[in-house]
Amino acid sequence: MTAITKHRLFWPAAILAVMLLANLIFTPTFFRIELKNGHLYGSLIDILLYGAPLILIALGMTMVIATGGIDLSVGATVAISGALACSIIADQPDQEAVGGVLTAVALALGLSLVLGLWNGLLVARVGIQPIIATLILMVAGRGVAQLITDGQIITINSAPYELIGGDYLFGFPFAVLIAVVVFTGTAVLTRRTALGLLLEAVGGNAEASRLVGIRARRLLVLAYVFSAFCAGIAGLMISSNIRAADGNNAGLWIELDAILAVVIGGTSLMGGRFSLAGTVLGALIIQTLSTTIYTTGVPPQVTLVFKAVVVTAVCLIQSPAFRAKAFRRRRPSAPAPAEAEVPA
Amino acid sequence: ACGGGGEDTASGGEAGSGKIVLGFSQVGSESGWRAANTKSVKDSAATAGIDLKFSDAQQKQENQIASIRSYIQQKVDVIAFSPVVVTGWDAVLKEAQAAKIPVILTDRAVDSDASLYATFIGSDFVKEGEEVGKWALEEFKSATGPVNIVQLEGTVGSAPAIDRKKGFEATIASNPNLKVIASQSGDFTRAKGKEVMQALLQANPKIDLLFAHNDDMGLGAIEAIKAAGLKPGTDIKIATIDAVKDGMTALAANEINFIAECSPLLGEQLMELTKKAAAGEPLEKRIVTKETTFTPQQAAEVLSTRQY
Amino acid sequence: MKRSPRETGHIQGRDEAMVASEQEVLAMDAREERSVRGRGRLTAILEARLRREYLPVLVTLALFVVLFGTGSAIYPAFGSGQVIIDLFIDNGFLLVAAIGMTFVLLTGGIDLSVGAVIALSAMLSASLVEHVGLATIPIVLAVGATLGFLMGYVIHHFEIQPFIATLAGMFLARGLCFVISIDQISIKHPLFAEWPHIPIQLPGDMFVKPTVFVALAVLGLAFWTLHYTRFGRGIYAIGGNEQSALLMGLPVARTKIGAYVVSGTCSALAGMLFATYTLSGTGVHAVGMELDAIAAVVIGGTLLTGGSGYVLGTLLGVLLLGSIQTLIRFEGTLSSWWIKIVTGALLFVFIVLQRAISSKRSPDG
Amino acid sequence: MLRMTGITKDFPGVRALNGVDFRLLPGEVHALMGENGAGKSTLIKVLTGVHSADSGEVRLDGAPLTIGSPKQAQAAGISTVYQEVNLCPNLTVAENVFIGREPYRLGRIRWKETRRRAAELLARFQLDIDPAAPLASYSLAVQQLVAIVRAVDISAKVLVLDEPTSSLDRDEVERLFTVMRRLRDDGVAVLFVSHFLDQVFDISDRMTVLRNGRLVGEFETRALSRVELVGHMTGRVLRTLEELHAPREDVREAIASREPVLAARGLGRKGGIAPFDLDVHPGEVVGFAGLLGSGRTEAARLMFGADGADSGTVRVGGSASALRTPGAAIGRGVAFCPEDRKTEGLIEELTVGENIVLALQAARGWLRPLSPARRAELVGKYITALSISPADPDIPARNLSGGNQQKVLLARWLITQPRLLILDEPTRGVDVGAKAEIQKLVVSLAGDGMGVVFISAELEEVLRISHKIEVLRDRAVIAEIANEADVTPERLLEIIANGVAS
Ligand SMILES: Nc1ncnc2c1ncn2[C@@H]1O[C@H](COP(=O)(O)OP(=O)(O)OP(=O)(O)O)[C@@H](O)[C@H]1O
Ligand SMILES: Nc1ncnc2c1ncn2[C@@H]1O[C@H](COP(=O)(O)OP(=O)(O)OP(=O)(O)O)[C@@H](O)[C@H]1O
Ligand SMILES: [Mg+2]
Ligand SMILES: [Mg+2]
Repeated sequence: MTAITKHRLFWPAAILAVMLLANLIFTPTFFRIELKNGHLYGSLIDILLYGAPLILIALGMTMVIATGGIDLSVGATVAISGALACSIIADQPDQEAVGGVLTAVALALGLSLVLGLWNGLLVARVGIQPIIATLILMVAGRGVAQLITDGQIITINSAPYELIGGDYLFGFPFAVLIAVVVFTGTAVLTRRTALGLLLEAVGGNAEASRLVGIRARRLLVLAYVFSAFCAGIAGLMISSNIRAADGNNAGLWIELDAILAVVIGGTSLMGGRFSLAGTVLGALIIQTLSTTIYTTGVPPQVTLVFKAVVVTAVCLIQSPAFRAKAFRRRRPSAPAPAEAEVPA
Repeated sequence: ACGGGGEDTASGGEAGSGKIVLGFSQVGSESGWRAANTKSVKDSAATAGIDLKFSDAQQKQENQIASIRSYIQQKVDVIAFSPVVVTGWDAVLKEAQAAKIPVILTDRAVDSDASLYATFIGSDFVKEGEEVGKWALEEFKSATGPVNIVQLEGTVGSAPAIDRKKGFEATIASNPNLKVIASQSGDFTRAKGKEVMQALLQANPKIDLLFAHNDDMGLGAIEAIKAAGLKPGTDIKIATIDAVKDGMTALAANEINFIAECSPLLGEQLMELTKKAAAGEPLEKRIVTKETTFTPQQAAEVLSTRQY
Repeated sequence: MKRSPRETGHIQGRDEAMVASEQEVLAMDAREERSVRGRGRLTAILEARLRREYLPVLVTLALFVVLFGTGSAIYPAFGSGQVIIDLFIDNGFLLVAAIGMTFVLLTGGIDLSVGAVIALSAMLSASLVEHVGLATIPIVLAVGATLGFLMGYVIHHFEIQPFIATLAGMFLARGLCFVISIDQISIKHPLFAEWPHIPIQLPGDMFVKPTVFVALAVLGLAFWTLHYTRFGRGIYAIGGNEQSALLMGLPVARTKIGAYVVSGTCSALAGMLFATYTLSGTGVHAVGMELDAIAAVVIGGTLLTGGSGYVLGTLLGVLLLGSIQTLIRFEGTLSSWWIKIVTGALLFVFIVLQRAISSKRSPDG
Repeated sequence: MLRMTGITKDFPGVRALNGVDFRLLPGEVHALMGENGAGKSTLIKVLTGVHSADSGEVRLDGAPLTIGSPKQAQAAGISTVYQEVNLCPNLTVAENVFIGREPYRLGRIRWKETRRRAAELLARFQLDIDPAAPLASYSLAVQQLVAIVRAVDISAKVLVLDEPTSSLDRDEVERLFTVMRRLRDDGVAVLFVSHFLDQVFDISDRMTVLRNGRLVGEFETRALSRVELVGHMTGRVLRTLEELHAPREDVREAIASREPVLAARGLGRKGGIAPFDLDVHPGEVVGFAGLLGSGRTEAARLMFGADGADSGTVRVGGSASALRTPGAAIGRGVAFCPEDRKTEGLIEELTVGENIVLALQAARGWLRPLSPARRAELVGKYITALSISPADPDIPARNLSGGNQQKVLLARWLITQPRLLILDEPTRGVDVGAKAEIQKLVVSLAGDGMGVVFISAELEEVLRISHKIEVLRDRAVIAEIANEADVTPERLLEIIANGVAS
């Protein structure tokens, strides 16, 4: 028991489980998954589907946060990537052509990489504080997205493109498959190679890392590029899901949700140790929270208060300091040593 | 009050060159509707030979106030703006009045005293909500059982969202069968519209009517309804507001059943009013834009001629 | 320093040389010789310090001057004194909020709730002032302080990361706005609608408004607090190294929570200034203003890691951001998206310039 | 005066203190002794309220005392210098001395007064530093002195010094002792921790010995011999340290005739160290001797490329170039163990194992990770070789005691098998036994052909193992002397004072 509660993923997982169960009380059909029109359908699938872009962005954000940085520009990157892909597809004579869609996707992701490189160079080369370096792109990037779409919503009709974020492969949402692939890829990349260790070292103590010969700058740039890449994919997903690019609103404020997901997942904003699985759980918690708000009918005007309460509660439960204090209050007499370790 | 120095000589040819200078402060660029609105104003100004000074408040009232002040300082001939919020314009309007610059409100109203501005041209959000309400009453007048309505609201706290909700809910109150069973904000966006609708569909097995505060949310919701294996416009009736091109297309395809128009094309009317105001002619206090409502048949007819 | 360290060292050295062995005397002589040479080094250290510590602020000042010069060269009306005064009038609330943010950033924290608390305060002011009049001011300040306290408490005692705790605070404050009223409330009460708007004439056909003095008073107060009180020095100490501050016996809990209370109170005051400026209360006010505040503070030379920065830099940061806006407003032909792009580009130019100039000789260079 | 009884403190997985009794009398200097990880620092932290004890009682002047925070400890009259320098680097020296107690008048801090008083206090320690300069601009040793100045000035009843002398040279130590004696004579109880037996026997009146978190006993210093003390600390009988002797002349010559692993020519950095030449040959141990701030650290950092040099070249195995980055140096087989392990060495959050493999992994690049098995093997080997305790590679490095952290850093570099190892104060805070181990290790590494640069504030130590010694003063290398039999610490000091001439 002690071993389980001590696992770093225990609390995020427990919270997610509790939230899902709470939904069951309000919506008895919440856990039902059925086959409709040849694809899976149900609230849980929705959570995964709509959570997929957030998971992706949060994964990228995890890398950046591990280095002790932060990336505010992901929302803008989401908008730019979607806008570019859709505007290219919209200009094509045959929107259904797979080749054209692939070109659009490649160009959009390419541009995302450039944006990540830009952030990375500002942080690692010029030495600007990450929050400000990425704020530049956050402000200007949205302008760029609107420039691409001319402020309009670009609607497209392209089945191949729709697959990315809105359609199903073998009845399973393709977006979720992408998220799974990216998650696995990231996990392999960081944990099967030494990348994760080196990132954590840089985030934990930059000067010490420099003195052991880690080329921190490259890693920093890499982290920002990866973050932008994930945001780029998420941008494609979001636009594909509604078959339209909305340069104004796509990914608006998603950076805050992503950061929240990372932190709920147990990664510290100070950098250092990171947990990819925790991030995924964090993103699912946030998406479940949104879905809960919609399905249980929380009135729109108190939505934010509700969100504040839940976020606070989630963070408090996660905090060892809080649990230790709450625990001590309940049990004033000194507990046996073995039990005393539980809150730690 | 430019400290006597530099009477905006370089900042554009005003009275001297005979061209009228119009300072226009836009709310922002939050939607396609807004972009069409901006474009209309810019194009009409060019056609009408009016020198337009444009600023974008990025959704912030403080920016808009600062812009208007800056127009006053730059001594433009006429000021026009689409207020971000309804309230809080007295002070700056008084300043404009003191500087003898007529002010035209576009698109959205303010709650200041009518003597402070020259005229207000734009839609009436409450009326738009009422139009949809009236249509719903008509559409479901023969319904015997309860009619389950879900509403996709606009951004919480924004004027169109507040007013459209008010107008709609007040109108349908006359028929107790019509009941709003769920109302959530979709932030006026397609993505949110789809996501929220998907969740509402899970929670509410029987929905008869969807009222979305704008086309975009309605279009998103259509996707969600399709994903749930239902037929939009048939299994669930849909009514929206705006009448942008994508919305009209869906309406013509019978996926939406009713749209109340909210026209962004104020440009031409605005320029006429600007000229009059600059010439000192008296203006009507309230000019409602020419707006209408559309059914699928009407949509099919006008679709080819829609500009936005 | 009045006495030269050399003398002091000498006298004291003899005093304490009770157990002076021969080696010790030798070593001491060596030390004295070092102190003689040390003179040159000392001034060098001092100069280096001047440059390193105040440079970001000075660079921001220089950039501000350059920006203003360029502005007036392009648009003659831009260069007037009134435009500068307007910067203060139009950005007073941002200045006050950014000052509060400076306290928090100096401790190494962050406060994302600023914009929402501003909205909440404006909302509260709007709905209260008709009923309680002047008492609105203390009530709103107390609400801001309480929110700040709660966030600080959670951050310190439950070790919740500031980013997250204040993000929750942001949700809460903005949510409360809509709970108070979903509608927009307009303000007609003279406390907000008239008194703060009385223009005060200055020589040269210029005028200021009373709100400017409020903002400047807050600036002065903040400067005094940060540099002349134990609380203020504690804030720098915590930003330098919280663990050390604790071990040195500083009241870390009180100081850290205090920083958030200051920020909450400043946001509340900023909210009231905002209310006087916009004469309205609504939940959609001041969205994202925390980012403007953070940007202003950081451009003013404060490090987000804490412990280093000056509130005067914050003033310059606010003015710089404000003049970018003014410049764009004077330009007046940009489309909505170009405004964003140009804002971002100018931000980029200034941050990079500032960074490039002030870090000419950084150790990692 | 102060009595602690039955103190027990558990950390997850370790019982750091187990029923320890401790008493401190007024007017005595009391040494707290024990090997690395014995629990000295933990006992001090329990006393000052940083950690709360799981059980046990503290009484001050007979009255029970609950101390919840260092602040309360200070208020109760206990002032402390902790093992790792714990000051704020961003504040000025004067502020660090006075923060929390600044002179106030008319609601504002009197800065002039603060600086004046700080200058006075610093002068008492003959520290010629600018009280208005940020602390970060001074070396670790100076920072340690400032921490002491602060604690001494606060001191009311009890002064606690946890390894205050670890990076001080003997001059500074003597000055500190003078102050300690004076305080003792004024009736202050002084608690002192050090791994330097000479110092302990010099200053302390009584001592308490801990081993593995348990109390071994309390002893009168006069009645105890060194061998006995070490026996109590380690539980074993001491093997003499004197096994190591200054290397013989023929050996030195043989070594000097080899191709140097590192040859620095005119290497220097403005404001850091004047240009100097240095050859390090394979198998040679080069000692750096000098007083505080003489530039030893600066010189070492230039040889490693940790700072960019303004002038000169370094030739490491082949081509001559200025080393621009640590990476370049590591690539050529140079390793550097910095003196400030907390900020420049350890990554506290990572585990012991991860810290140990970090340099090797960085050199291999991220694409070639060590296999888990290989990693476990290497880590296990060095944990045993350096007797790092607890011997668990998976606990965060921050949980190790100071001395053990130092060993982790050593392991990190040894694992890369460098050709040249630069050690800046590697024996800082390391206990007698381990210190001897490290010295032996250095000698044996050199025996295997590694070049070593060895920096230590302890001249005896430098003399014991170096082949040649660079003497530094005022940020310049003033002499290079061969370590012949007649070179004594006294002679080194003389050279530092007068140059080689005499
Ligand atoms: N915060 C902590 N968490 C877990 N274990 C700790 C912590 N601090 C100390 N320990 C453990 O407690 C034991 C005692 O450590 P302590 O620092 O008191 O040793 P010490 O006697 O001061 O040694 P040194 O001479 O090396 O400084 C060690 O085993 C150490 O690993
Ligand atoms: N007693 C002192 N007075 C003034 N400055 C000092 C003194 N001691 C050290 N410094 C400063 O500390 C800085 C670091 O010097 P450096 O680290 O090279 O010294 P070091 O020889 O390694 O000595 P140590 O490591 O023992 O402190 C230098 O910038 C020097 O100015
Ligand atoms: Mg210790
Ligand atoms: Mg040194």
